Amino acid sequence: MTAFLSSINYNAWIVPALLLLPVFGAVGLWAHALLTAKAPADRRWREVRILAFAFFLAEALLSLGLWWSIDPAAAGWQAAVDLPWIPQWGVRFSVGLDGIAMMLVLLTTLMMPLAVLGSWTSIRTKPHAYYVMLLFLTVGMLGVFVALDLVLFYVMWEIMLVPMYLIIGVWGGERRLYAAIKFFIYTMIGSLLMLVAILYLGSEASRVAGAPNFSYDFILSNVRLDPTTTLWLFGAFALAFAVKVPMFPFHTWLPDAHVEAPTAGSVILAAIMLKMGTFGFIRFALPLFPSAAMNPAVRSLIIALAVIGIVYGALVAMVQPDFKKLVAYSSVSHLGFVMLGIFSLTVESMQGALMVNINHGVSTGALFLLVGMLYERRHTRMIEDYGGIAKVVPIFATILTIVSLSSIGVPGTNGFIGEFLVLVGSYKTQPVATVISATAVIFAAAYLLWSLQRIIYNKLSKPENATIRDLNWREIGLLVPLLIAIVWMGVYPKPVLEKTEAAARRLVTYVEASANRVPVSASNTAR
Amino acid sequence: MNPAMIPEGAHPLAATVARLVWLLPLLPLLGFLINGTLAMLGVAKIGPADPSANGGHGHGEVPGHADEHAHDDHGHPPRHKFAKIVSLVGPGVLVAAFALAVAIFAAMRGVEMEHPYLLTLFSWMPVGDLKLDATILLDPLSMTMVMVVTGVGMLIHVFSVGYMQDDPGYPRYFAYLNLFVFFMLLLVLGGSYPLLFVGWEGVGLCSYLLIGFWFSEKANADAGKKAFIMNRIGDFGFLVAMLLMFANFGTLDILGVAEQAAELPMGGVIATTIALFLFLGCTGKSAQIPLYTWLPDAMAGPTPVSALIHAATMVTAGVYLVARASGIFSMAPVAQLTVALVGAATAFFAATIGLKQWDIKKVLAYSTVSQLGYMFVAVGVGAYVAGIFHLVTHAFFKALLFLGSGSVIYVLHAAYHKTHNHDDAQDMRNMGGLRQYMPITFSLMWIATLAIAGIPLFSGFFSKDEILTSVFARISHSTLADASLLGMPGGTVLMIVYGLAVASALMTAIYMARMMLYTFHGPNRTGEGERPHLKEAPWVMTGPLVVLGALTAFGGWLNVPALLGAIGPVGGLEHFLEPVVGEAALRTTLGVAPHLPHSTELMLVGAAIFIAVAGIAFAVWRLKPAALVPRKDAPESTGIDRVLENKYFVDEGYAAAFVNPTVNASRTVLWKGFDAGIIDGLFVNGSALLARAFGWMGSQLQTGQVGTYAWVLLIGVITLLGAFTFR
Amino acid sequence: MQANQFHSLAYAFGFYFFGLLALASAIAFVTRKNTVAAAMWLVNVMFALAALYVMLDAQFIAAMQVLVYTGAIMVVFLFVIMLLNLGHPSELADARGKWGYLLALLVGLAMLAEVMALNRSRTIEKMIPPDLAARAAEAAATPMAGGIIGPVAAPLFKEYLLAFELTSVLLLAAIVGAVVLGKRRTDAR
Amino acid sequence: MLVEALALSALLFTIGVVGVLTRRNAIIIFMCVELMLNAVNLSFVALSKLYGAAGQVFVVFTMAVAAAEAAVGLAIIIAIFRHQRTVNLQNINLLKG
Repeated sequence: MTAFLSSINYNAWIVPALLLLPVFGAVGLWAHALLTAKAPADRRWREVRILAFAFFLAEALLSLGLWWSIDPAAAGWQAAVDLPWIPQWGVRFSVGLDGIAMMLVLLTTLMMPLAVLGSWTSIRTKPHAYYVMLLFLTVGMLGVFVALDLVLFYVMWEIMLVPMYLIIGVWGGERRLYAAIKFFIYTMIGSLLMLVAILYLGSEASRVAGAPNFSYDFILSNVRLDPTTTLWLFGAFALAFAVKVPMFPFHTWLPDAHVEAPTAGSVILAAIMLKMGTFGFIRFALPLFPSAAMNPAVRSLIIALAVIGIVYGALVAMVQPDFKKLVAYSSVSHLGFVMLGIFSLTVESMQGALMVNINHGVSTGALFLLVGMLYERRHTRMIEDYGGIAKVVPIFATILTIVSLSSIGVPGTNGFIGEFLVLVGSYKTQPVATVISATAVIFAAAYLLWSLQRIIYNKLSKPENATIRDLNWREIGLLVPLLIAIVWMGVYPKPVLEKTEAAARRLVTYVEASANRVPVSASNTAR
Repeated sequence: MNPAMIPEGAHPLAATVARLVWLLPLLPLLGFLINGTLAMLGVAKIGPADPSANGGHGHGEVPGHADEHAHDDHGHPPRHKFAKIVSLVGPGVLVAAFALAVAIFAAMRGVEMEHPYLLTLFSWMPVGDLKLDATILLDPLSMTMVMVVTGVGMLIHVFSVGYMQDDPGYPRYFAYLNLFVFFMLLLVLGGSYPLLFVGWEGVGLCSYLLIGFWFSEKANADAGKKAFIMNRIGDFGFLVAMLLMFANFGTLDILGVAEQAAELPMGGVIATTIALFLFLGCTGKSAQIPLYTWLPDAMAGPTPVSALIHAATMVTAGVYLVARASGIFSMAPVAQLTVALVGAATAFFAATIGLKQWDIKKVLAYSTVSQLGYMFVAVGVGAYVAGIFHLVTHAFFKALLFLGSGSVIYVLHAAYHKTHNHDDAQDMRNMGGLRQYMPITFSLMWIATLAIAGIPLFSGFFSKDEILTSVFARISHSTLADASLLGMPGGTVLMIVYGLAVASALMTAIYMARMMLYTFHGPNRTGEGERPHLKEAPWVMTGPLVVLGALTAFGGWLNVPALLGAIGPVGGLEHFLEPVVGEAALRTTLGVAPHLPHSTELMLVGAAIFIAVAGIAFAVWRLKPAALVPRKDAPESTGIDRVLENKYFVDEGYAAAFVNPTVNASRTVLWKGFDAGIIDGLFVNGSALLARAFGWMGSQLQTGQVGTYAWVLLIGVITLLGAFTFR
Repeated sequence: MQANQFHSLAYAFGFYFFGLLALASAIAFVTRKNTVAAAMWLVNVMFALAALYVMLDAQFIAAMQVLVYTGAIMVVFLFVIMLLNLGHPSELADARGKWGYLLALLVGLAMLAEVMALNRSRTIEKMIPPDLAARAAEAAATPMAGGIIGPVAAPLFKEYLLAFELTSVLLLAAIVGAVVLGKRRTDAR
Repeated sequence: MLVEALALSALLFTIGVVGVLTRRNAIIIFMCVELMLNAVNLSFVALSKLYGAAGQVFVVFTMAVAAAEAAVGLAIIIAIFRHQRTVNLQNINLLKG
């Protein structure tokens, strides 16, 4: 496989190809919309979804080669491409991957077709626009993971905002406008500060280089800032990422956005977009400002917020009457684990954080898909409207149970591996926070099993639930890959862990080494 | 002990059938996959391509398979269409596993087992300093457990074929049961704590699924959920213990940890903390105070499940864990005292509740809690062999008791079914005089009762006596006696433990005799209509009972005490387990084998026998089965009876103290108050409101009157000019 | 600035005469109720200003003032006033109350005061080149090259050519806009 | 004469402002605006003696703009009058959204 990929020079063109294919897809869909303008709406809808799915599938298949072509242990960026973009400002189209980014790229490209399949029948209004939005969203998300130029990164970061805003605002539920605007403004406030920080970094870099420069690598190795500035810049970056993660107390956009978004929107939000926040911390906030991130006060603050998020998210999830909201709050809890893992800064916890990242994408994505399927049948997300449906929809109930167990973190599923590694690693540096976080294993079981019981167990008390139809082949087919991932990563996580090991280790050693370069007293007086 | 020192394959077992040990857990897993597939095939009805097109709007039509489970069903339900294959596969994999286990056991008897046999299957979690492999650890301790799990498991699987035959969820049941055995084997064979934890949580999961097997009843689903969450509280402890181990030892392999633990200071903080957190895990899994309340509720599951999971195997995992981690526990006398004290307290407390239960399975459940307490007393005082010994004999007699009660319930249920009666088939007040209808079950259950009560020569006598003797022996001259718990000298604690253990032995004899009297003796209290239908359960169910009866009667010969050396080989199990727990046990007793004078030992044995006999005699003397009335005619009990019948209101107390405040605080304070109120209401929507307020103020200036605009413009001009002028 | 290089009595008289005339006409203009009368007073202001332009050596602008403002713009105003027949009493009572007047007067005075103060303040001083007096003298002494129009035309068609051409576009747009706006819609109602 | 010209310019401008503020007749207000433009023109011309002919060029542009403004503005007034039968600005609040 590796030989074949290098024979077609795969690494040289894959990243631009992945970014361009969705754009071509969008053009293709637009052409379809123009060509079939007179056709009956039903036919157009049936055709466009197949067309869109084909593009997403092609994207996924295309990206699969990364698994073999990327050498996770190599020091430099893999599959890197560097082209001039806006030479006057020194902005370059500079992209590349390491093990961490590769896993997230694969997560994105592989989740997207499933998300499309998940909304196969539910999106009937303006289908062309919907799929075009999904395609653009893909570009933005992939762009964030591959960007190695700060301006390119920012552009991609904002690009993905608009399609998601429209997906929620146009195809969402009853309070979609409220949710969409909340999502947009929340994210925007954070990212504007980040823009300021990026511009500052760029100007510093330009001063050092003598020419405009926004290159990540250049800034990383050449720009040296005084502690106060570092703190401010870190704060600006951290706020943008913290909103996206979302960390407590910046999380309240998430339940609304999740609840109102259509199924595919929720899936993408949970599975991929939340990962941008944590990825941002890993790729930018930590390595660029190690002294600020490792400043005892800052670090304790973030760890504290992560721990609060873990416990708080779980407790609030427990009392949600709306299943989608429950899953949304559970995301707050899970992402808290990721943040704890990242800021504990040990190889184990970092690896665990990356694992939780992917696991959360898989299992929460699957949960949202399942909720969407149930919603399509009964048009309610309220837990109390169900009960006892395991007898009516046994396949659904089985899959929901397995996915919930994964989300709870039962050993044998992927959820356990991630949480366990985070806890094991974090305990070395943050024992108290880790022990508090570990209580989430109790709360997670409480909220998911309780809701599981109220949805699929108990007596079948509502007659309208007796006629729900079980999953069809399409739905089973789209869930099976997720189930395989859940079990595979739970039983044999080594291949995944290997991909990110080197990058995680590099990050940890780099941050530790650089944080110590600035004496602690200096960073203390900076406060 | 160092695993690194023994190259793989160099172990004498590597050349034997033991290298197939990985097949042991795999066989039940295979059974699970087959049965699970059949279960899905049996119920699955693939939905229409467009889910929203139809369904969800119709009313009234209830699909056939949504009927209530067989136990509430009136027409005789047809056998499941895959029943034959399932009956073959489900118990079949267990028979195969048991056969393999016997073969490995035989191989193990043939070699010197100084070192455990490690078989690394694949690299599991290689992360940073953490090098976790999926390793199977085969040593006498895990072998003993494997024999119990596969052996008793096999018998219960066979029993289940009869017990569950009419259930519509038949394949699902066997799928869960097989999965349980898989995880249980993983638990006992896991070579590292995380792998053990996988099994540990996996059995909890299967327990959850099986307790809630008839999930259409809310009570059953509740019980399953409660079991899982209670277990998770314990698992939290286990998890923290693992974190501590990794942080302090840098490894999570069982052998590596044991090796490192041996170098810790005696009674140090690290060992004590790890041991206490591990024990928190045990209190969850093995239903000890304060996490025991799930086990009685777990009786909501099918009775064979209660026998297998909630009596013979899973709940004893905590005892196994303490024995497995004996290296750590023996370094922490304070933790050991805690274990022993909690065990004794649980034994006593559960026994008092058991005295007044009317549900036959609840009596057995509290008896199980009580007996588990005994085992913890044993492993707590460092008598690991005694604990494991009691674990084994308890697996025999408690499985027998549960399966026997299962037979009774099955027969009674079938009778009620025929007469369309809806009385409780588990309430002893509805039984009575079953001796004449079910003579085999009757006699076998008496054997088990005598065993659990501690009548000599039955298995329970040996193990229980060994526990009591061990506790007594350690009151002086042991690390425990030198330590102190909460300011109380260890010797005193051990005396309290001994006293509680003896008292619970007395109560055990009483409540077991009470159960037998009410169930099998006296007049028959089933209705006239049901009486003709009462008969012995089919042989597929009675057969396993007979085997268990034999084991119960003669299981004591596994480890005959030196005192009774005349009747058989002395200390078989002791010698077998010596390589695993011997070192740790000796550490507790300060390097010398505990030894009591012959006379003292004889006195202790005599006292134990006296207590057992006295208990049974007291029950026979005081309890009058003839005076009982069926449940529906029974008066409300009062006073201490009521407290005991309601289990000291512990469940209600927990609900009021922990569950409800957490849920209510989460809802009102955290969600509605903080999340929706402060963050979202005040900050998020508040800032939006502020912006809108400013916007509204601005909009009020937009009168549309050009004149006003001119005024405003001019004021602006004057202000600007003024700013320039007076700068 | 006290040193006035180019004064003669007649010049000064003319300057003050036309200045006061412009002022008086302007006051009369804003106080007339009758629209036509107001327009005529405004025409008067413009003529007076044209005269001032001549005295300030901007003869070309003065001509333009008369031609464009007085001749074209004000005529259009008058034309519209008459077209709309804005003579009748309800339209005449258009001024605000006396508080409005007072306030407007105050605002006006305040602005005037500010402008005057600004003239004397350091801000303006900084803007005035230090060699202002010398330059003024020099400007007075050097005869204008290219006659009267030359100095205006040269920058207009060199530096400001683009702006000048754009003005034509603006005017075209204004014409089109005026036609569209003024056209009576045939399809409406 | 420069100071006098600038003072006159300021006075005329102020009169124009006061007119805009006090009158309600759209045409009069419009004419007040023209007066203000003229006042500014006067400043330009006066200062062009100091700074060169660019000031006069600017006056030419101002006139062009004023012409365009008058054309469009008056057209608007006519359109409004057709619709509302008044040019009293107090009765017109089309700007209010």
